[in-house]
Amino acid sequence: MSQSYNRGLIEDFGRWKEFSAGMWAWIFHKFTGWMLIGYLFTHIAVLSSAIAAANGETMMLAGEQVNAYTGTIQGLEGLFIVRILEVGLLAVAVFHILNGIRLLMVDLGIGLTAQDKSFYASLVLTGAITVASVPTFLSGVGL
Amino acid sequence: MAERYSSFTPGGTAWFLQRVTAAFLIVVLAFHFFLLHFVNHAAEVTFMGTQQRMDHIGYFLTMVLFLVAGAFHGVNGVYNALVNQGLSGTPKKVVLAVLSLAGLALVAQGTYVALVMAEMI
Amino acid sequence: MYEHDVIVVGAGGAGLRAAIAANEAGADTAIVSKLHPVRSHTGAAEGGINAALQEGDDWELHAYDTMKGSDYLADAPAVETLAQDAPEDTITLEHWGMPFSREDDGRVSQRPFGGLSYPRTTYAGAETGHHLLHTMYEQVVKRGIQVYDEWYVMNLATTDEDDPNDRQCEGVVAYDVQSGTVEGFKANQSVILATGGPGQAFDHTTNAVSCTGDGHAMAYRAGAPLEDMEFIQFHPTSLPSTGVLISEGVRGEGGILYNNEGERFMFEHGYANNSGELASRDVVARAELTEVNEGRGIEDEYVHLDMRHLGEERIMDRLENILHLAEDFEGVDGLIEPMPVKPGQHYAMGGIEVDENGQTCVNGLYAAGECACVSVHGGNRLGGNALPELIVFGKRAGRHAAGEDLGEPEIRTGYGDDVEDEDDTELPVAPGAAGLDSSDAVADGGVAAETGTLERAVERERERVDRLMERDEGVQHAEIRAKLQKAMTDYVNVFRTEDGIKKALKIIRECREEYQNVYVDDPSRTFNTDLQHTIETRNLIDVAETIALGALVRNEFRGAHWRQENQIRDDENWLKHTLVSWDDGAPDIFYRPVILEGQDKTYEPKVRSY
Amino acid sequence: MSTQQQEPESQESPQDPEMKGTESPQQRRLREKQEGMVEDQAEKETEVEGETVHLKVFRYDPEVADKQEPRFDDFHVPFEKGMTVLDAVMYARDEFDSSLTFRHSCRQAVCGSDAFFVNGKQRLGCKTQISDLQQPVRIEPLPHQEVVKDLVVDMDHFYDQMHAVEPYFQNDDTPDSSDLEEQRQSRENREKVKMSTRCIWCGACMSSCNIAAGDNEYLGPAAINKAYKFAMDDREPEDVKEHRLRILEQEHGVWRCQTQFSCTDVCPKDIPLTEHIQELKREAVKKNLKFW
Ligand SMILES: Cc1cc2nc3c(=O)[nH]c(=O)nc-3n(C[C@H](O)[C@H](O)[C@H](O)COP(=O)(O)OP(=O)(O)OC[C@H]3O[C@@H](n4cnc5c(N)ncnc54)[C@H](O)[C@@H]3O)c2cc1C
Ligand code: HEM
Ligand code: SF4
Ligand code: F3S
Ligand code: FES
Repeated sequence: MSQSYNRGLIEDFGRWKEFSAGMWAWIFHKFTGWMLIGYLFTHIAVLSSAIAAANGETMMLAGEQVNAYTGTIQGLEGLFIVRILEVGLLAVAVFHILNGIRLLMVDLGIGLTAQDKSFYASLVLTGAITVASVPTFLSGVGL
Repeated sequence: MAERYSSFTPGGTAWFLQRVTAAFLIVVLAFHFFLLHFVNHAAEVTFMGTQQRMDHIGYFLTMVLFLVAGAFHGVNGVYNALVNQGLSGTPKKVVLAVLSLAGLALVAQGTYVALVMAEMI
Repeated sequence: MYEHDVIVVGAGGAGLRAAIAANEAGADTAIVSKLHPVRSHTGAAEGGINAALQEGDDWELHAYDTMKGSDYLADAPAVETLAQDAPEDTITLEHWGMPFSREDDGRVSQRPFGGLSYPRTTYAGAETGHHLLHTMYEQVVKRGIQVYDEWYVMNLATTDEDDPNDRQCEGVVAYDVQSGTVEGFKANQSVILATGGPGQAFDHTTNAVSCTGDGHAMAYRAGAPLEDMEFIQFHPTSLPSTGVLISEGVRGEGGILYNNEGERFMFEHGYANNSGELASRDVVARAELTEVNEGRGIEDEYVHLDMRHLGEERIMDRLENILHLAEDFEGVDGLIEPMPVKPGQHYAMGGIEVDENGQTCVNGLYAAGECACVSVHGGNRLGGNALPELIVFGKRAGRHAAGEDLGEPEIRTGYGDDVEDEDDTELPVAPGAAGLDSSDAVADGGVAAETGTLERAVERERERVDRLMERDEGVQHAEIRAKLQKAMTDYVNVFRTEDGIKKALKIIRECREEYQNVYVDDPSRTFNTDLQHTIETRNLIDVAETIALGALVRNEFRGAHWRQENQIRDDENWLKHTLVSWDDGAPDIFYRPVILEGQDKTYEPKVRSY
Repeated sequence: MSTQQQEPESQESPQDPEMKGTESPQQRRLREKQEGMVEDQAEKETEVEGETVHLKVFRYDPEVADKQEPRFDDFHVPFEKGMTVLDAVMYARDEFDSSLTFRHSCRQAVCGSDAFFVNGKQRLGCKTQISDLQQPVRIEPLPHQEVVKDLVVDMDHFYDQMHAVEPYFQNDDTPDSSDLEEQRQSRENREKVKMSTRCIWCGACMSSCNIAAGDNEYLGPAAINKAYKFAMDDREPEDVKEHRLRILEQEHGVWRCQTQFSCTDVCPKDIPLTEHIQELKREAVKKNLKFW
C-alpha cells in the first residue's frame, strides 16, 4: 500500500546550488559570527598577558627587554601570518557588521524588497574595505 | 492544537537583546577597529599606551561594556544557531550551561584584565 | 467502514456551509471530498455575493431582479428564500472574519453587477470566492468537523425500490485516492451532495479540472431527476487560451468591450441599449459571438475588454488580481492594453432537483450548491447569485439534513401528479446505458434486506475498480473525454440547432460505447489519478447527455438557451422545467410547471431587456 | 491612457478575413513593439514556436517495480504559445503516459494544488510560462516533503502546521447577525491584512525554507502568515491578539525564522512573508516589553 519516499540528505544539503541570496547571507552570517566569537576568546586570552605585565614580568623582543604585554602583542604583530589573519578577521568582521546592519534593517521592516541587493552590496563592500585596508595592515611587518 | 506548543518558553527577550547588542556592537566595534588599527597601529601597541587609554574611565567602561555585549551576543548567537539546528532536550540544557559558563568566564577574565590595565588592581 | 449522522460530499462553499449548519444542529457531521477543501473551485469566484444589505435596497428588489434575470424559469419560493436569507447569511460570513472590502465608514462595500437594479454585490477584492472558501474552512477547523480529504466518492448507496420517491440513501462509497482502498461511509441521517459544477463537459470552460459533475451523475443514477440541464451559462469574458475568467467586476467598475473596429458594440450594434456591457451574461456572450461570426472579432476569435480608462489607482484597489490573471495566463498587461476575451462555459443553472430545504426526491439525499437546482437561476444566473445560493441553501440543507424543522417546502420533487410526461421529440440514437458498465447502482435486482445496501454498493464499486484496473487494453479515458468535450463545445454551445444537438447526442452515444472498453493504464493503487479521471469521464458522459437532451427538447429561446428553430421565448409552451431521470438505465424526460407565485405577489413574465 | 488604444486595431483590414487571419499575429507583435513592450519576450517566443519542450520529470511509485527507485523521465512536448508547466505535464500525461501523476485543479493559481520544484525553484505549474524557463525543464515534487508518487507529496504536515495556529476568527462579541449589523473595519486595516489573506496553501514557501526542513516543529511561513492575518485584523479583540502572539512566540514559532527570504521569493501570491514574520516578532517583543 501507500508508503512515501523520503529524499533524505539530498534535501538538506544537496540543493545548495539552488540557494537564493537570503540563504547565502544566512550561511555567511553564521560562519562569520562563529569566527568572531572564536576570536573574542582568543583575543581576551592574548590580552591576559597584561596581568603578567602588571606583575612586572618581562620578555625579550627583537633584542630588547620589554614587558610581557607589549612583547606578546608586538611579537604577534610582527608575524606575517598574524597580519594575514588580521586581514581575514577584518573581512569577517566587516561582513558580519554590514550584513548585521542589513539584518537589523530587516528586523525593523525596512527595505525588505531590496534584501537580495543589500546582501550583494554587503559582499562587495566587504571586499572593497578589505582590499583597501591591506596596506595599513601589512605596513611595517617584519618579514 | 496550539496546546502542543504550550510547554515551550517564549524566546523574545533573547532575540531582542541579540539585536540591541548588535546595534551597540556596530558602533563600538567600528570604533575599536579604527582606533587600534588605523589611529594606533596594532603593531605599536604597548602596555603603556593601553594603560593610558584605560585610565579614562569612559573608555574603560566602554570597553567593559563592549566585552559584555560581545560575549552575550556571540554566546547567545552560537546557542541560537545550535538550537536552530534541532538541539533539544538534555543536550540543549548542557550546551546552555556550558556556553553560559564560557561566556561568564570570558567576561570575568576580560574584566579582570581590563581592571589590571586600568591599574585599578 | 465509517459512520456519521450526516455525510457531506464536497467541500466547496456549499459543502462547507452545509457541514457547519449540520454540525451546529447537533449532528455528527463529516465531509468527504476528492480535493482538500481549500482546493475547491469556489475559490475561483471573483466577483461577489449578492445580498440586499444597504438602505434603499431590499430583498424584494433582489428577488425581482433574479426572477427577471432567470427569464421566468426560476421558482419564486426559492428565489424569495434566497433574497430573504442572503443578507443575514452574508453578515454571518463577516462575523466569521471574512475580509470583505470596506467603505470609508468601515462597512462592507457593495458594487453594481450585471442585471442588478441596485449595487448589492458584496465583495472581497476580486477574490471573493477565495475568501469565502477559506473563511468557511476556518470555521470547519474551529468546530472540529471531520474532513476526509482526497477521498473520491464513487457512488451512493441507495435502496432499490421501483419508485425513486420511496428510495432511501444510506451512505456513499468512496475510495481513498492516496491508498486506493474503497470504503463505505454510512450516513445515519442523510447524505448531502455538494460536488459543484459539470464544466468539464465542455472544452473551453472557466471551471476547474475537478468540476466533473460527479454529484449530478450519482444522484441521477440513484433516481433523483436532473432539472433544467440545458441551461448552461457561458461567461462573456474568459481568456481565450485557458478559459481563465475575467470577472464581471471589470465591467461592473466600468470596463468596456470593443470589437476589432474599435466599436463599443454593445451599444453601437444595439445588443443592449440601456445596460451595454452590464447586460446579463447570455446577452453579452451572444453579442460577442455574433461579432466574431460577423467578422468583427479579433483574430477571428475574441473581442477586447478594456479597463485602462479606470485609472491605475482604481484598478489596483479593486481589480488588482485581474491584472495578474491577464499577465500570467495570457501575457497581457491590463494597464496598458485591452484584454482579449471570449465566451466560455461557466456555470450550470440546472442540476439535481431539490426543494427549498435542499432535499431530493430520494429520502435522505440532499444536494446544495452548483450541483443542485432549487431553481433560483432558472434560465440564466445573475452574476453574484451563486455564492449566496451556496450559503443560503447550503445552510438550509445542512440544518434540514440534521433533522431541523424548516417547514413544508412549496417546491415539489420527483415524479408526481404535477408533472407533464409526454414528449414527441425524436431522438437520433437511444440514449442511456450501453451494456454492462453503465447499468447501475440501484436496480441490481437484489433484495435490499439481505445484506446492507451500503455493503453491496461497496462490493460493486470494488469490482468496478478491479475491472477497470485489470483490463490492459482498450481506449483511454482522455480520448473519450476530449471527444465528448469537443462535441459539446461544437454543438451544444451558445448557439444551438436541432441538427447540431442531434450530432452531439450521436457522439455521446459513441462515447458511451467506447467507454465499454475503457482501461486504466496506471497499474498502481497509489494516487491513481488515471483511475479517478476514468470514473469521472463516465459521469461526464451521463451529464453531457442530459444537457444535450434538455437542449434538444426545449425548442425555444429562453435565458442562456438559444435555439435557432424558435428564437423567441415561448411562454405558452415552455414555462416549465425540464426534468431528466435515469429510469432503469434510460433517460426519461418529463416537465414540471414553474412556480411564479411568490409570498405575496406573482411574477408576471416580462420581456427581458437591458 | 485611453488615447493609445485604437489606431493599431483600425490598421487591420477587417473586410478580408483571410488577410486578417494571416496578418494579425504579426500586427499584434508590431503593436506590442510600438507600445514598447515585451519585445524580448516576443523574440523568445518565435524562437521556440513550432519546437518541442524537453521535460525531465521525477517519477516514483512505491508499487511499480521500475519506479520504486526514483528516476527522471524525459518527455518532448510540442510547444504552444502561452504554454504553462502544468499544460506541458498535462499534455505529457494525456498523450504519452497516463500514469504520470500530479495534483492540479483550477488551472488559474487559486487552488494551490500544483506547486512543483521546477528548475530548482518552487513554482506553481499553472502559473509558470514554459517560455520563461531554460530547457530541459526539470520538474520535481516539492523538496522537504515526502513523495507519495511522482509529483505528489504528502501535505499532511503542512496542513497540521496551518491548523496549529488556531486559524479561525475569534471574537465572542460580534453584533447580532439578524440585525444585519456588521463589524466595522477601516480600509487601512483591511489593506494591512490584504496580502496575508491571499495564501492558497500551496506549500511552496514551507518547502523552500531551510529552517522548516531542519525543524519539523517550526510552524513555517504559511502558518505564521495565516496567524498574521488574524493578529493584525482589528476586528479581533486585544486579548485574542495577545493569545495569538503567545502561540507565535513559542520556541518553534516566529523566532525560528532566520530571515532567509526564500519563502518570500517563491510565494506565487507575492505575499511578503518575511515581512509579516518580522512584524510579528516585533509585536511579540513589544508585548513582552510592556511587562518589564
Ligand atoms: C471562475 C468562476 C468565477 C465565479 N464567480 C462568481 C461570482 O463572482 N459570484 C458568484 O456568485 N458565483 C461565481 N461563480 C460561481 C460559483 O463560484 C460556483 O457556482 C460555486 O462556487 C460552486 O460551489 P460548490 O460548493 O457548489 O462547488 P465547488 O466549489 O466546485 O466544490 C465542489 C466540491 O465537491 C468535491 N467533489 C466533487 N466531486 C466529488 C466526488 N466525486 N467525491 C468527493 N468530492 C467531490 C470537490 O472536491 C469540491 O470540494 C464563479 C464560478 C467560476 C468558475
Ligand atoms: C559589530 C556589529 C555586529 C552586528 C551588527 C551583529 C549582528 C548580528 C545579528 C543581527 C545576528 C543575528 C543573526 C540571526 O539571528 O539571524 C548576529 C549573530 C551572531 N553574531 Fe553578531 N553582530 C555583530 C558583532 C558580533 C561580534 C563582535 C561577534 C563575536 C563576538 C558576533 C558573533 C555573532 C554570532 C556567533 C552570531 C550567531 C551566528 C549564527 O546564527 O550562527 N557578532 N550578529
Ligand atoms: S504563503 Fe504563498 S507560498 Fe506559502 S502556501 Fe501560501 S501561497 Fe503558497
Ligand atoms: S524561508 Fe524560512 S527562515 Fe524565515 S524568511 Fe522564510 S521562514
Ligand atoms: S492548478 Fe490550481 S493553483 Fe495551479
